[in-house]
Amino acid sequence: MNTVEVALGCAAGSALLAVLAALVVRRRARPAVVGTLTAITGAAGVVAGAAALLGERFAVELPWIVPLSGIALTVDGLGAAFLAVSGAVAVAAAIYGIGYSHHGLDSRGVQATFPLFVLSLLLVPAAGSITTFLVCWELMALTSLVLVVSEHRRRAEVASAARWYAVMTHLGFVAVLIGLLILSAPADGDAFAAVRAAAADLSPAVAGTAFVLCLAGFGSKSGIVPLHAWLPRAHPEAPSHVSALMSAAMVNLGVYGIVRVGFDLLAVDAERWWWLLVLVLGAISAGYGILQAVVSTDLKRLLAHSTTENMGLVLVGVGASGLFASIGSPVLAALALTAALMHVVGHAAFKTLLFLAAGSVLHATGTRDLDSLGGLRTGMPLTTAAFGLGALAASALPPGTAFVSEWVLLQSLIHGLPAPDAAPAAAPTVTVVVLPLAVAVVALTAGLAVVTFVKAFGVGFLARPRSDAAAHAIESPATMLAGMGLAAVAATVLAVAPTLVLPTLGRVAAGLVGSPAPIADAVSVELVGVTGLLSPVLVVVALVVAAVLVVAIPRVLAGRRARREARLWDCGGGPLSPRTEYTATSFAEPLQRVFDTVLQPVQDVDVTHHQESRYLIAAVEYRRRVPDRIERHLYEPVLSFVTRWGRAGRALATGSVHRYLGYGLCTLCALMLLLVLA
Amino acid sequence: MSDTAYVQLLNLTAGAVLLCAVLVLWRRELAVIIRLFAAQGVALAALIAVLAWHEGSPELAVLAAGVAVLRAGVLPAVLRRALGTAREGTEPVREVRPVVNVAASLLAAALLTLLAFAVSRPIVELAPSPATQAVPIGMAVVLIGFFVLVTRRRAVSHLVGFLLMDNGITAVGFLTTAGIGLIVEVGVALDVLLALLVLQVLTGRMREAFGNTDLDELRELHD
Amino acid sequence: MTTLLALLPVLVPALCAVAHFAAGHRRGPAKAALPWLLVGSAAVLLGDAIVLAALVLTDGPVVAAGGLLRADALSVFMLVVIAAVALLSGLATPAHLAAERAAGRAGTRTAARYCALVQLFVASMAAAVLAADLGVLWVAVEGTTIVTAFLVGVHRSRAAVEAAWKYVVICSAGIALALLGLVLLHYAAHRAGTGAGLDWAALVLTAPTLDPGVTRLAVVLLIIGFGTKAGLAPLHAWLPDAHSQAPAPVSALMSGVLLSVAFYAVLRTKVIADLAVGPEFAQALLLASALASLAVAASLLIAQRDYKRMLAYSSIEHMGLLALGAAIGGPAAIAAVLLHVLGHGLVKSVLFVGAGRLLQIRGTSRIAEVRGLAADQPVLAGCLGAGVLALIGMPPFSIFASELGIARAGFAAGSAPLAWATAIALVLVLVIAAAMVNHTSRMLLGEPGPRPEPSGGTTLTRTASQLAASTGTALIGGLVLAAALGITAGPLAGLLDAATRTLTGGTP
Amino acid sequence: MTDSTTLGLVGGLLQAVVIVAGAPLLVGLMRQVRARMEGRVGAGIRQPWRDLRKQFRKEPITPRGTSEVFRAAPVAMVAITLVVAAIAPFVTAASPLPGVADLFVVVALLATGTVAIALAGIDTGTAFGGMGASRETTILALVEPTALVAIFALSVRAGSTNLSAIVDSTLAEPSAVLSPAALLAAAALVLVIVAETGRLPVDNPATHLELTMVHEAMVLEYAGPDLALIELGSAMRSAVYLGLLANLFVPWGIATEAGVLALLVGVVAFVVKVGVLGAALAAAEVFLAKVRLFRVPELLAGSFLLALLAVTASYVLA
Repeated sequence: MNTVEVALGCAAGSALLAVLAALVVRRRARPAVVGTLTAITGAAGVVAGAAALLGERFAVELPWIVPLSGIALTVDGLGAAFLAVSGAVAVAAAIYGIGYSHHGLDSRGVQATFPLFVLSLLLVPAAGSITTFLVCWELMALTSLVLVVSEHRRRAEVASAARWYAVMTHLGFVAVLIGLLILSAPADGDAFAAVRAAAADLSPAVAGTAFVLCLAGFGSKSGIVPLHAWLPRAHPEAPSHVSALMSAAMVNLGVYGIVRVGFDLLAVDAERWWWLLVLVLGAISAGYGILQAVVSTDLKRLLAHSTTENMGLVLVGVGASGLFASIGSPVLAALALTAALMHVVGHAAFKTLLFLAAGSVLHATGTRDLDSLGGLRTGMPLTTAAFGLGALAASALPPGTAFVSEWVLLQSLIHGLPAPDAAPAAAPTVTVVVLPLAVAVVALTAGLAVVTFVKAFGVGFLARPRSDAAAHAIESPATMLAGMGLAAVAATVLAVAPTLVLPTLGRVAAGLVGSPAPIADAVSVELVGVTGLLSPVLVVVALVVAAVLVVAIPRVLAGRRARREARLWDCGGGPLSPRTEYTATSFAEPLQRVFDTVLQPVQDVDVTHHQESRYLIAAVEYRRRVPDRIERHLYEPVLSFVTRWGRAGRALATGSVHRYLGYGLCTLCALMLLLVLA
Repeated sequence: MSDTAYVQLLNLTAGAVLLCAVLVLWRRELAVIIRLFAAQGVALAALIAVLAWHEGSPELAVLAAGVAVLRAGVLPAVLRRALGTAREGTEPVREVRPVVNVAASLLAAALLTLLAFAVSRPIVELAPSPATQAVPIGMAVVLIGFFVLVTRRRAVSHLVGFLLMDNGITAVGFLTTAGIGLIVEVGVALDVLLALLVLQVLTGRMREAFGNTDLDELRELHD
Repeated sequence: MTTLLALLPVLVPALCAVAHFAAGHRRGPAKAALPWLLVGSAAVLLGDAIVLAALVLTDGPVVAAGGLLRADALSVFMLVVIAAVALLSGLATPAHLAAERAAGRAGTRTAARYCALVQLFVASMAAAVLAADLGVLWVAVEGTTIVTAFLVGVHRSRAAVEAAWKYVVICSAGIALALLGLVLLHYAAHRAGTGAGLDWAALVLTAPTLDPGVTRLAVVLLIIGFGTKAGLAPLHAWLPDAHSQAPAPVSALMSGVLLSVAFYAVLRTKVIADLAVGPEFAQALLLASALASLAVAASLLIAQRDYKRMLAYSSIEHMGLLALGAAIGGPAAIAAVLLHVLGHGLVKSVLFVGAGRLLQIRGTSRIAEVRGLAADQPVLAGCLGAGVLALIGMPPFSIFASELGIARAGFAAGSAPLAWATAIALVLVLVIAAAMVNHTSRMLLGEPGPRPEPSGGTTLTRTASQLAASTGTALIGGLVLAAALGITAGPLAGLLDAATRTLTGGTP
Repeated sequence: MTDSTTLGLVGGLLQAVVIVAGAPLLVGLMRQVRARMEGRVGAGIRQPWRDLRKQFRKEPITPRGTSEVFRAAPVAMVAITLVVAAIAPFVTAASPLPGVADLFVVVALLATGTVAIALAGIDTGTAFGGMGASRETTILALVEPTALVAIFALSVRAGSTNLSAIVDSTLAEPSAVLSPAALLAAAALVLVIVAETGRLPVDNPATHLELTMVHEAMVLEYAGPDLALIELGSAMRSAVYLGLLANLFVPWGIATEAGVLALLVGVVAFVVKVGVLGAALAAAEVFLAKVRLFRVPELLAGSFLLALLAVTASYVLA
């Protein structure tokens, strides 16, 4: 009996215990008991994942569960990475949930579903057969759907978000289902091993169809454009700890699916166009997601858009990796895949932190609208610090979490072009065009992410409060802070000492593409096979030393004088009211104008004139909306087609018994005619 | 009896069965339609009697008598009862405006008969005999019965259409093999009778609820 | 002993029906307990089915009543389905009748007649699945039409009469085609000279000797005919009307098992057809019918306005899936089909019972007029929500496992047309799922609006709007069973396996 | 301790001192050049230092309602720039911290400094602070693609983004400086630097009209030692950027081995190069007007195109 087995057993056991507890424990104590047990589930998941990453393997078959097919669990390196990430997110979210759930989320149903959601998140990457995978996948969709609707009485948008989510997730499921079934059709049984063995004989067209279908399905789970529409709806409407789980753990599993199918089930030297497709979709998602985030003023929606962006970046890595693998540079392929995996890990840490902090704000102020927040630092210093740390991590600036993974990604991309003196045939033309553009997209994304998070943190937490609710906000309970604290620690550790996980992830990636490990086991991030060295620890140390010097030297030279507070410069007009502050909308306005053609915002300016004179203005009202263009051009035609279909369909059932019988007679005659002719 | 007489009688009765079905399409008065149906019952009974005579089977003869009682006596009586209550009302006793007009109906009947003949080829070929050669007629009656169901708007014509189908099936049954087992036969007959009674009760309820028995009124349940 | 066991499923409900009729004409304290007789007879049926299952699994098929009845694994499996759904429907009946009486829509006499008809309905379904002879099967299936006609039209309202009329006419016309098919099949068997008659066990053994030409025609007629009763396109249109107008427990029985019993006949036909004319023929017919049914269900569910009709169209969808599974054939698909029958039976009956309860509470079956149910009636709303999720194939409910099984078999069959058909079916199922989720979420979620006055003018008291314990048991029990079945088939696995073998293994 | 580590440590220290001491003089030089070309006498190149000394001695004042972010931002900005000053190859080719001397890291660190000031601008809660922050970050976001793709172009030849490696490869192959790729990349980087250091035509460092301000609008509320740090930081940023530009393309004179003479030559060469570049920039500014904020993207799009061409050229034309 190995560690993975014990830990997974523990996870399942404590999750089921949590479900039981949710049903029997009285309301007051329920969140604490369920939260603790769920945190144990998550921790067990982390242990299982870590043990498997360190080399333990685990496989079990339970043929008596799920009739007709049975269940098979297998934990390998790739699965273990995602298992550990999901578990870690679950720990933070579960602890946070203890405090957050007293906020009307302590009903039996919600509390019982939460541990199941966590368990399904852990089991998806542990699935060892197609049926198991699909069962866990749907269980994950179902439980998250139930959690999304848990606040349906509070806001009308919840029901609509849930509908979007349910339909899109089912769409994704059907795509994945068909894709995986095509893959497994020639296989003997549905275990991944059998599918892998049989996939080699698939014709390119069939394999391509299967891959594209899987890509669509998994991509929709990851919020990849154009199947992203549900994500900015459902993630914000879920309770915040669930948002964290969805945005930091669930979306990852889409990536897991793509990697599993593309690198594992199908041969590694898969065709180039798939990976180009993955890369392009990733790049589009990254750019489009962050543009939407820049102009969002809803804090949680902004974070959801940022999830799309980050998953896009991950897919850029995955796509680049496949591209490198297909042109025969496994070292770069492993590097790019490592970057993608690292970004998944880092994103999980900071997105958990950000969503939990946003939930804390929502809990304290009752609003997610950045335009009416601000000045939270006074009332909620710890939440502010947590969000600030998350924002730094998310904006890909050193010394932040995302910087490390983006650095590795950029390194793999820029090394994709061979040195000029190499043979020109070494790189196909497509990479010469694609790689610089990919770098540019990653860069633009990073830049816009900076704006987004400066806006979210600066406007949301700094300056002066823009509403009474924000002015009177008080810090959240200890459990919520503890949850945030865990995520903050994770984000910090990943930022400062990424080599705790990077070489391991590198080995996982290397195993998938068949290359030596791309990252050396060292304190610094040292690339193997290509030149590249980054030492986040030294960056931090250098910055601290420099900061000490900058503070100390002037004091030594110029002497120390007491700090005094003074009025802001108000142009002599008296104390400034919050109405003169810059809002999130106005902050993003320049970028919105720059990207006018992409975003196509809808703006209305209503000018009310004085009654006496048309030359005097009483009020100016400015409204701006940034509708999702892709939604308008892709979803609306589909929706209107379905609506027309539904309306036309009614003609089938007019109520006329003659018509109904006529269907039968016509069919009978047609079949008889066919019989006669055949 | 000589073989020619047998064949002629068989063809005659079978032809009468088909003729009655076609005439049902032609005529509009409901009372006449019911009478035609009764006539078809007689023709059917005669057909079975001819078969019984030819095979010298008393069992078949009893069945012929049963068919005569049921299809020429009981069922028309039930139909007449369904119609009878209508007479007291103000509703028309004619098939005023069928879904497909009479001329087109007759044309359709011709086509359906052709189709029946074409589709019955394997049946005839399996065991060519005077009896099986008349099977297409039974098939045609089934199709015409179905056609009546599809195109006639009055409840009573609907019932007749259903019973025409049943007559056709009975004809096919007797022409192909000598019965399909007594229990099943009785069960089938009972089922048909009960279905008809149910429909007759429903006709009454329809008259209560809608004021007439025009099936076009039944358009409330739709999407 | 075995004869008695095989006869019990028909006899017990029939005798109970007599008891109901008798009691309906007398006055006395026994009245209140009358509806519980339904539960009792269903329980007996279930127990009998379990004993029969043990017997059949060890000793092979049981023949009784002079060869008229014959119980093999498939029959017993169907018997289990009938009993389970009858039990759920029976549990919901007392509260349903009480509410109807309270609303003045039913008297004691009606209630007794209602119970008696339901018992006869169950008896004829049991007879249908136990019949050894296709003719008897036909008689029993047509018998269900006659018995349920009055149940559909029990309210005597315009809508009820309309639904009943359409139900009887369309089903009778369809089933008449099946009779013609039987006649032709009998003719073919007769000409083959094996003396098989219509005994399907014998027919299966001698099927290769049947004349292909005649058998083809017969199979077309049988599939259209029994397909009518199973709610398969093209003669499906009676179903939404009848199921939406029938009282809730009857709808549960009709949707949950009656359709499957008719489909059972299709399955039996297919075995013979496959042996006589090759598997492609029935496959093509069933495939076309399956896709047509799914397309019809999808088209009418998208803009559906009535929740009972929504459930009815969903039944058409599931019958389409069964037809798809049957068309694919092979042990994997057939096992999935049988599991689907049971899972769908349980879930759909739960939903119809729930919908009936909803209709009694809110007085309307329009989707647009029901809002915020989860806030008012958490248990009912939870059951409806979970039921719809189960219906669209979410785990842990067994429909997920069976749909997955059908889809897997469809792709694994290795024929491109089947794979395409399965893919198209999955897309249609997706559209249907989207539509159902859309409609249901509108009813369940959000704040309840200002309560509209029930259209019937009857305002329900507080107690009347509470869920009766027995109904609650039926709702939750059915869902728990469906979920348990989706997690593990447990003791049913052996029966399922044996039943699959009767349909695919050749030797019945 | 290896030779290159010694060189790196000594050089790094020297660079930091040179840049801290020299940056205000560079600003003074640029102002002086401008003044002379505009026909004014000018305040002399030591004037910025005199201003700094005066401000450092003043009482620190914080506006009411601001948070720690406001107080920490100047320190953070100067510290970051100091780190870059120490690790990038200005005087010596070796770096004290090779794990930091990566071009991506340097660019990102400098952006972090900008972000710190932008947050401080928002933190004041005034309209001007927010406006400045919004504009500054917008420009930052739009510059990023150009900067990174230009780095890509530079790194193709060296096979690395490590600054020392790039400098070494240029030293090893001097003709590469005149390759089309390098020229295009240099042009792109010039625009990046103009935008990042807030010079004309993107931003006018000498403006007194709040509505046209970008950088200055953010720091309006600073006074005393805080303002001194901000001013010093900005000056150091200019020096660092110009130094990077100089040494990435014209690295000659840089010390490649430890030795007093070599280091001295390195310092002189660096001072001369930066001085010349600064003077040229100031001279060019005389003939430029600030473009409208919404024309800046066009400018940056142009520079992005140059950078992209540089990458393609480095591959296709080399």
